[in-house]
Amino acid sequence: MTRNKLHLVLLLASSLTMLTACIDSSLANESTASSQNQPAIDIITLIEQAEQALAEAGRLGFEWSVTGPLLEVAHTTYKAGNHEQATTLFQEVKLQSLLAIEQARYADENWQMLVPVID
Amino acid sequence: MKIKAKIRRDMAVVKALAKHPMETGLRKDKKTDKLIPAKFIKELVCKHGDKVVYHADFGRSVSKNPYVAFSFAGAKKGDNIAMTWTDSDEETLTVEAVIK
Amino acid sequence: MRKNRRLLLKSLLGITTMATAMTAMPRLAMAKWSKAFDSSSVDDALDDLYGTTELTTDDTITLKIPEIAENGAVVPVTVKTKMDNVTKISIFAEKNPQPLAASFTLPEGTAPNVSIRIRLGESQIVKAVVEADGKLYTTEQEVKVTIGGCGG
Amino acid sequence: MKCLTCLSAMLVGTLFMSTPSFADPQSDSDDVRAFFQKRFSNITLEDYADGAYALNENARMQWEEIEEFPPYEDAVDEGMVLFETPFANGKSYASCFPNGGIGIKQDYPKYDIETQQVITVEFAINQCRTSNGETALPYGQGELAYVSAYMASTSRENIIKVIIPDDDGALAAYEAGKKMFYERKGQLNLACATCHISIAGGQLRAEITSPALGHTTHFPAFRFGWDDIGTLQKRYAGCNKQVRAKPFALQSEEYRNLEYFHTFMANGLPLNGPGSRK
Repeated sequence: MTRNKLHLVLLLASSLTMLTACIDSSLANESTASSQNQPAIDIITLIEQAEQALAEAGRLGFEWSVTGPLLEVAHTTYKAGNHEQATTLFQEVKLQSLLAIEQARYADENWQMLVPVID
Repeated sequence: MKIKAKIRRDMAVVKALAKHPMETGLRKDKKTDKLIPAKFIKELVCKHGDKVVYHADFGRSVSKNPYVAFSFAGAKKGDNIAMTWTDSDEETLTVEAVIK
Repeated sequence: MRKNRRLLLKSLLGITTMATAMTAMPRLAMAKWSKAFDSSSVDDALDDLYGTTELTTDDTITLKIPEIAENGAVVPVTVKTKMDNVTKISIFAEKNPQPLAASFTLPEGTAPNVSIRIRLGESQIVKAVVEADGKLYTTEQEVKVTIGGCGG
Repeated sequence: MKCLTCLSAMLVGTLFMSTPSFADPQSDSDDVRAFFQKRFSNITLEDYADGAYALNENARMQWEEIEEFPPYEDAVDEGMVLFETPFANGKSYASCFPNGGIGIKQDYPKYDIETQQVITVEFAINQCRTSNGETALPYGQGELAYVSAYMASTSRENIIKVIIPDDDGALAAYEAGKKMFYERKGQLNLACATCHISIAGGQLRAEITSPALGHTTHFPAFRFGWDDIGTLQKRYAGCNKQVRAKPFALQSEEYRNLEYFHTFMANGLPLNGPGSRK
């Protein structure tokens, strides 16, 4: 089990390192801000942002399979009154969706990198 | 159960694929988390006329939808063979085939 | 392979016309299913099946089984031998909960050449035992069972 | 581990592949072939119809053993019965296809200029049903997959001959499918091409990744993992999930375009479906 977890962390870390480099600075600032416990945006706005981002990722055809289920968990947690944990979860949904959107943008510009070329 | 039998070099070559879950009794139902009761073929017999030409006993390590192949002498094209399995619930099925 | 497949296609199309009669028949009164199939060790199973655990290694027996199993749930095995007077062939998977997988009783006229597909829960030694002229001969092979990536 | 392997493969991949200019389908296909020919010089074009089994003798041996008495025969038989059973209006599947639906799979997917879309065999099966007053069937497995499997079985050994007509829509559909094939997506950030071109023949845990060339020859396929026969697009959805990307609906425009590109690549290969896969 721990191996699985480690695996997951590695995967997450790798997707993050691959993608965060490309994410524009405003986004980066925002995530730094929230991690430093500065006044967080209220949860209603966060939910809206998370859902909008997810919908956009879906529209682009780049939604991750794990994000939808995570959103459900976030809502359940929120309804159960556990707002702190729900906030973390909604943030994760938002982050994953923004990464997916970035992936779509990156793919649009760079998909031909994987096309084999014969010299 | 599907049977294919044909004569090759004086021998009747028989191949059969039985449809059976071959539950070991050790597998859990993913939804209920309860063990699925054992149900597996214990015995598979092939008769050519009255003669038993093949008798296999199976344990729980035989794959789902068991496949067997064997060959026997003394049969000719057009002969009938009958294969019968019996499982751990004493259910039984006999299927006949013509040797081609 | 392609030729095989053409043959296969023919048999595919012909198969529904193949006479298959399905009848429920009373259980055949044959040799009793051995409690060896319930034994949790190879030795116990051998003892239950043959009344002895004494085996002579004989590498002329062909045990055709993959060294690396594509799919542990469906591992093709063939056991054949050129020995005369073979009466029984059995197959053991050492590390399965009940090692005895199958035991074939071969009347006179049936070739000592049997195939079956078995399950292997993990990498292990698979053993074939041939009974000929009342004596037991064996050969074995290690089979690696891999846990799938994405294909499985 | 898998992730590390993939990562390094991606890095290597980026090093030896440069950005090509826009190309026409035929030269795309030539390039893919040349690439594979260079990587697997001892494999003939026809061998690619056998997928990963062309690359590994041990796996191939087991596959051939399974094909001795393949697990999909029941499905094909059932497919034949379904295929021949008339609809409520008295017509049957045969009335919807050229040559009565027999031996025609090598021509699919087709591009329909009139409706400006790609028509796969499965899509056509449901079109046939609905135009004859029957309900559409699920696209992944079950009856539709059996009918498709039967149709595939009557087309075995036929040489794939997918045509891209001289039409902007057709070329656009092909290009869209091609783009999807090469786009990285999902949480694992992998493209179809990562596993099935860049590192094809390499190992992902216990798997040998199969070359993209020849993928489409043996579908619908019986996969032991599915325990049933299933369609190519069911596999697409599975692949998407495996890289943790949300799959598209089966027979969506996206997947039909992908199948168009994917099958065009296999032109000239013999059909050998249905096949069994682990």
